[in-house]
Amino acid sequence: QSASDGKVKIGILNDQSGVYADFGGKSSVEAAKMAIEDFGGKVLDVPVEIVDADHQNKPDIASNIARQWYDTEQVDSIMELTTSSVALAVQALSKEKKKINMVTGAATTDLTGKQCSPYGFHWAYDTHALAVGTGGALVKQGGDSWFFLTADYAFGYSLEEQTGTFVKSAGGNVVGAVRHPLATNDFSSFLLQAQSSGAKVIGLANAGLDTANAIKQAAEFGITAGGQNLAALLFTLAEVHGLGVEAAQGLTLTEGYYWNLDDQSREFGKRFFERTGKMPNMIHAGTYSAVLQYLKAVEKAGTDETEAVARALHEMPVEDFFARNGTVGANGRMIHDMYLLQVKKPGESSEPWDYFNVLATIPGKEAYIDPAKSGCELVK
Amino acid sequence: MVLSARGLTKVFGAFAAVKDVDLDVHHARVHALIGPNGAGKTTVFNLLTKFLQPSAGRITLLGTDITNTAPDKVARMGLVRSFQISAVFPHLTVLDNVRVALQRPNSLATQFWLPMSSLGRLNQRAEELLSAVGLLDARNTMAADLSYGRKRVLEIATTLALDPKVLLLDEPMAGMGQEDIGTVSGIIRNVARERAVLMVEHNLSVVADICHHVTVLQRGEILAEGDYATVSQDPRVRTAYMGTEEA
Amino acid sequence: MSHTTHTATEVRAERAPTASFTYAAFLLAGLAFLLVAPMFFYPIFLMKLLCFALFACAFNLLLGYTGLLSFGHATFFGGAAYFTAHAVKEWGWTPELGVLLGVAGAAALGLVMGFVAIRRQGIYFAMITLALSQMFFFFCLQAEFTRGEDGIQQVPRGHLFGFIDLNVATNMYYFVLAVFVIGLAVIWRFVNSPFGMILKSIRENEARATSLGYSVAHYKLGAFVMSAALAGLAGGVKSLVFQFATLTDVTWQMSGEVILMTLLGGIGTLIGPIFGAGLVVTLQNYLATSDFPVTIITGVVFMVCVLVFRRGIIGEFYASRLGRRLGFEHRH
Amino acid sequence: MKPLLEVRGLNAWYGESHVLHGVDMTVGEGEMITILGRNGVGKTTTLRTIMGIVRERKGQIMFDGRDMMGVPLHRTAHSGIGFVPEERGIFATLTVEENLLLPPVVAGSGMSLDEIYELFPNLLERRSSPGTKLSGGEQQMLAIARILRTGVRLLILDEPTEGLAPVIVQRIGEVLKTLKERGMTVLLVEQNFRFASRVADRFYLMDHGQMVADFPVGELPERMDMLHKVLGV
Amino acid sequence: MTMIFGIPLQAFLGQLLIGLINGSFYALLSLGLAVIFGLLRVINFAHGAQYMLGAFVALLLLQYFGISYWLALVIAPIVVGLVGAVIERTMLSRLYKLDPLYGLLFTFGLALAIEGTFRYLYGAAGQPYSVPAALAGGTNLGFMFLPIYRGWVVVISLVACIGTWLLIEKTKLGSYLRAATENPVLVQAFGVNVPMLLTLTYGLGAGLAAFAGVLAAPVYQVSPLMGTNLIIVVFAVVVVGGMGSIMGAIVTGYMLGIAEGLTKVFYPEASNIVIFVIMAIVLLIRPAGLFGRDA
Ligand SMILES: Nc1ncnc2c1ncn2[C@@H]1O[C@H](COP(=O)(O)OP(=O)(O)OP(=O)(O)O)[C@@H](O)[C@H]1O
Ligand SMILES: Nc1ncnc2c1ncn2[C@@H]1O[C@H](COP(=O)(O)OP(=O)(O)OP(=O)(O)O)[C@@H](O)[C@H]1O
Ligand SMILES: [Mg+2]
Ligand SMILES: [Mg+2]
Repeated sequence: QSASDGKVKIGILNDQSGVYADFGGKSSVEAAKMAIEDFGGKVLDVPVEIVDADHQNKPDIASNIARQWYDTEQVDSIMELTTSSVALAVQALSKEKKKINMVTGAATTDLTGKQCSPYGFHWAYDTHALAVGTGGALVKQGGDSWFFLTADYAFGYSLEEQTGTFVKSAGGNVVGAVRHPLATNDFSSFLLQAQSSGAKVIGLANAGLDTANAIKQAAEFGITAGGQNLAALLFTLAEVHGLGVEAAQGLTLTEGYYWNLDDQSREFGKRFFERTGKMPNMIHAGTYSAVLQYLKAVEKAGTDETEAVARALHEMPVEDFFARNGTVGANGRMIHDMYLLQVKKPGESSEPWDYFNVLATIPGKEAYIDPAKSGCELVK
Repeated sequence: MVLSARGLTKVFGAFAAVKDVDLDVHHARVHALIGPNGAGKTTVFNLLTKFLQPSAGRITLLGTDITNTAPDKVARMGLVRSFQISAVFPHLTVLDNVRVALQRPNSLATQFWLPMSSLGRLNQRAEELLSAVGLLDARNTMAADLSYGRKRVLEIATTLALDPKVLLLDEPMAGMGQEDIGTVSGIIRNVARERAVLMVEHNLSVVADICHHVTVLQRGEILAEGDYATVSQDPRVRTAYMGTEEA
Repeated sequence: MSHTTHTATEVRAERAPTASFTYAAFLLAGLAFLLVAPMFFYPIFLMKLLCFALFACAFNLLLGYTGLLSFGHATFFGGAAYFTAHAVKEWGWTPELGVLLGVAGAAALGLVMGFVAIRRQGIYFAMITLALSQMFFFFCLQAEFTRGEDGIQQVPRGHLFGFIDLNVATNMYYFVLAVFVIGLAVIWRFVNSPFGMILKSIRENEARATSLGYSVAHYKLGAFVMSAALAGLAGGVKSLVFQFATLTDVTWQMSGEVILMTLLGGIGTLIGPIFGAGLVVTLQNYLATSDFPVTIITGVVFMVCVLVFRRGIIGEFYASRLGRRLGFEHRH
Repeated sequence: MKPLLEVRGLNAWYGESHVLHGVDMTVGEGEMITILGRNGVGKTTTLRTIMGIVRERKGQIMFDGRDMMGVPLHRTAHSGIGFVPEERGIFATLTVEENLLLPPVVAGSGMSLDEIYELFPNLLERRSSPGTKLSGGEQQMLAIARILRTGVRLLILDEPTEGLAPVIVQRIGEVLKTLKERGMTVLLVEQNFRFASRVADRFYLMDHGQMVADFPVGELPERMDMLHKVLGV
Repeated sequence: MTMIFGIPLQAFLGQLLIGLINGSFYALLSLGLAVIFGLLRVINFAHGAQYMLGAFVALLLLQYFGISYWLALVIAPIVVGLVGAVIERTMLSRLYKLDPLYGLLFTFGLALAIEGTFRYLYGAAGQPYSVPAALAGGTNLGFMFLPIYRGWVVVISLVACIGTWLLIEKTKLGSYLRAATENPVLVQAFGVNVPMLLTLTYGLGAGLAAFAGVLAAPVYQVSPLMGTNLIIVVFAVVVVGGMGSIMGAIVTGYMLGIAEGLTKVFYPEASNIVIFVIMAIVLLIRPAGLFGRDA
């Protein structure tokens, strides 16, 4: 009953210098450290160590580092894995090496679908959950006609398509869509098209700077003032902070966590803020949760041996400030509640980083794909 | 007659640099093109070698119409020029400069699978050419390190390497010392035994010395034609070009 | 158009006659080292290094020997990776056929890009290749078969010629090594051939080469396609090594990286880019786990190289006293 | 005569190649000096070194009593030296007139634009066309003309007659004489011996990066033998 | 309703106007690039970074010193221009005697270093900068709602472009600059302080980029990445215009902005590559670019 090599070692592999550095980045490493500290710094009487690396959004660098970690540095599991090409590559490698990986930074449902792994877990969110959250739930709030601004690549299409499905199944309709190239600076043409469509909701099926610029320019062109709502399909607290409430007000989005939700989440948020100077988003909190759950699983399994820990992870419920009523499907998907959030008006915000009103809670069962239908071959 | 032009005209914008020039260059003769600065001599060269496309007129090389042929093709047909401003390959050795020119006629240019040593069989010919122009001692010098005059000599050697049927030389003696002028005159006279040479030259003693036929150009038009003795007595040529200087 | 600026692109006299022996000795030592290297180093890391080294050498073929700075070589590297990965994964081709397809695809891309780009020289050329490769990037981003930002994942390595199992790390390594050595040999021959000589002369004085009857555009295009094909060779093999092909390899940042590798190693030297690639790859790996942001370091290395270290590692070595005593010659 | 330019023990290098090996010469105020020498002996280099373009140099250069060794290149002209380079240096992106007006006027004694156009009518005709669209000879005229405007006291010319039609060569000879009458000092390098002998007051003969002889124009007949040996004239 | 190519005339006019607005940025940026290239033979890869710097300087001026947009519009270009001048004097100037490719590589490194540093310090997401009060809001033009600020961008960038063009083509300073491009040593031998001129030029180019950056700050998110991809498009604009030509850069900037704007309506997926496609076509037909001088 012990760890194989006298220690349990966790690797945080994410983007620390590139476009997704705000999304998780170095702060996620801090979140992981907090999880280890909260757990007591030791598991099975051996110390828990952490290593981290910046994969620079390059799958080959990520794959190289992961390999070295597994082969020569006795790393037992790798967490976060921002961006889907990296996550898929490292998950494939982990599968081959029989090691555990827990993804909190990538969105693709393939991780727990066609390319699932018995040792791979997908923690914080995925495109499906975002689509259900923003698409389905918003229709119930009255936003029943939609126009999409979609980034012109696979990620954008799948967000648009999935969201569209939920919009329709909730009784709404999609009046149109326009595809814009990745890394577009100027959205005014597209926004004018969206405006003239008369849709109640303009869905932004894009990410990062594209979303931020679209929102900013929508305000400039008086689109939100004209009564249309913006819904960002992948946008987190960190980006809202970057954009400022002035420009972002009224925007709706879905996250798996919001720090100002209740006492539990506030407590973590405050602690995280003290260490990093910013409030956590769902990626930070998700990484915390993943690390914590992993340690719990090691403890339960009584070993850090992969098969046993993976079994424990699959069996154990997840219950922390991040995941309420969390369960893990046979495909590795951690199913937990999501929140439909709306950005407050500048006057409403009572303290720094107090940006969201919670419009609705989406139960995990609705938010995530039923593992049985995920297309993952591990699910019988 | 190997090269001939009829009604050759070149207009730059509103300015006609060459106007309706007829020119016949014959085998085994040195033909000089002279004229005041800006008369259009270099432009005629550019037209003949197809570095410029004529605005009007036709050019025939060895019986083939080349009015619309690309410059490298023209060169392959045997019409080769030198430049007024010296043109060598500065960071190749003198020997390599000549060998590059030898490669094409010897069909050793596109073989990317052969070793460099396959060029060795060009050495003998290259060295012959170099010694003919007195550059053999500099065979391993980088062309960039040659003085101006020796660069011009090298350029002539490279040009000869192509064994051209027609040789166009733009002021081959410019910037050359007296002794080199003698050498180069000798070379030109020699090569002209088997080919046609058309040259632009301001050094009248050279023209008088080696040219069989002279065409005088002025303001883009032919002013006079004939052998040197005739042309140099033409009063119009004297005022427009030669001044009072004795040849 | 006849004045050529030469410093960047000058072909270094790679070896003086006296250096032949030293040079051969170095090459043999290097080869021997690579043969036993997997015993001491991480094989995947070595393979990655070899792929990038070949890529850099292919790039250098163009820059160092024709004076054309392509800012779009990622297109060939990353494009070939996609082609190979797709052929092997979706069509079940054997690895060698997959790689050949990658090479052919890269050559075809090279033909198209080259056709447009060689109409201009110098920096224009660089900018045009950059723009065209950006077009290819967007194509890859949007095309169905590349799977967008997921990339083509879990590419099977398969069996070389149907019977050598490339899933065995050593087999894979020696396969990559063989490809690398062949690629290098091709470059060496290409550069030191009658064709290479004409390339040099074109770079030195284009108008003069034309007047000697060489159709400059064809020669340049030939070199461009050759360089693209070899870059494709590197990219195709890389996709087998890592078993995926992603967008990273077609971004313009990748084109920038290969320039850095070449610059760092020594433009116009045959083996310089190998060292440059080794250094960059190692550095990226190392910086991944340090606290320094990689882009800043890369940027600064670039600046320092250009300012004080232009000849690159190998170039500086050739020019150093030791290098000269060993018989290497270096003009600057 | 008061020396305007004095050069003592001038050495110059291009990288590692040592080209000038102790050049000594003196140019008196108002004199017209011609440097003769075969190709590659360092004539151009001498001029460029005096001008301050070649900066790897040792020795002494005094101009008008002032030490020029420490003067930065862009101040040389302001001390009163004008330079017409061998390769002419006409600017392609500038029109003929812009080329003419380019060098800053350093003293009031220069020629006016009208005088210059009178001297070189070709330039007047093509004044608004781009500089390098001129023929070779026209470019040479332009290169000389533009320095005449600036009012320098010492004019340094590198093979000014190269590539010029005989009429123009004559005209340049006349121009130089006119300039001399106005008190201009001229230092020139020439291959065209006939031309040189017509304009120069004094000759320097150069070989292997040194001045090997110097003699006034009057001694020319008796020196012909030596010149023949050194120059092949 | 009048239709043009299947879309309402009004929408068409709106898109045309928007294209013009984007064209203003292209024109300003390609102008700066053309100035630097034309005179220093340096492809300023750091141009995008300098544009970003302009926006950031404006932002930081506001955050730390409470300096308004209007002052920032003057100060930021000066600051960035000075930084550019220092970089030119201390580093870039050593590269002139070498192949121009080195200048490109150097500025490429510079761009990486600057962008990397800002990403490190301020994150990738960027920060907001609001439209100055005097230019807030918009007017309804009948066919579209035009934010006043965008109108301002068009006007002021036109002014800046024309001013720069006049400076370079019509003044003595300009002729020094152009001559120095070709043969700096000779111009120096004529008595012009060329190194100083070049430093000024680079400063001017960088300042122009920064000026565009400040103009962009209220429109786009102020982010370290804002110039990264833009610069490649601007390169293409400059190639289409013809590298030597300053006027070419300006006119092409506006033209391609409009072309891109219209593509966004007819075939939005292609809007990011339309400029590259135009570039390829132009090169095939006119290798020197639309306004290029050399053939
Ligand atoms: N590309 C061009 N565009 C406009 N004008 C040109 C062009 N090329 C030459 N010219 C003009 O055409 C005329 C003839 O020039 P060319 O170079 O042919 O003269 P040339 O007879 O060779 O003179 P030189 O003996 O001085 O070399 C000149 O007045 C020149 O300015
Ligand atoms: N930039 C340079 N780099 C290296 N060597 C040079 C350079 N320029 C000239 N040289 C060498 O210096 C020597 C003197 O050259 P210079 O140009 O001064 O000769 P010159 O007397 O003017 O000859 P010419 O009559 O041919 O113009 C020559 O041997 C030449 O090869
Ligand atoms: Mg001429
Ligand atoms: Mg000389």
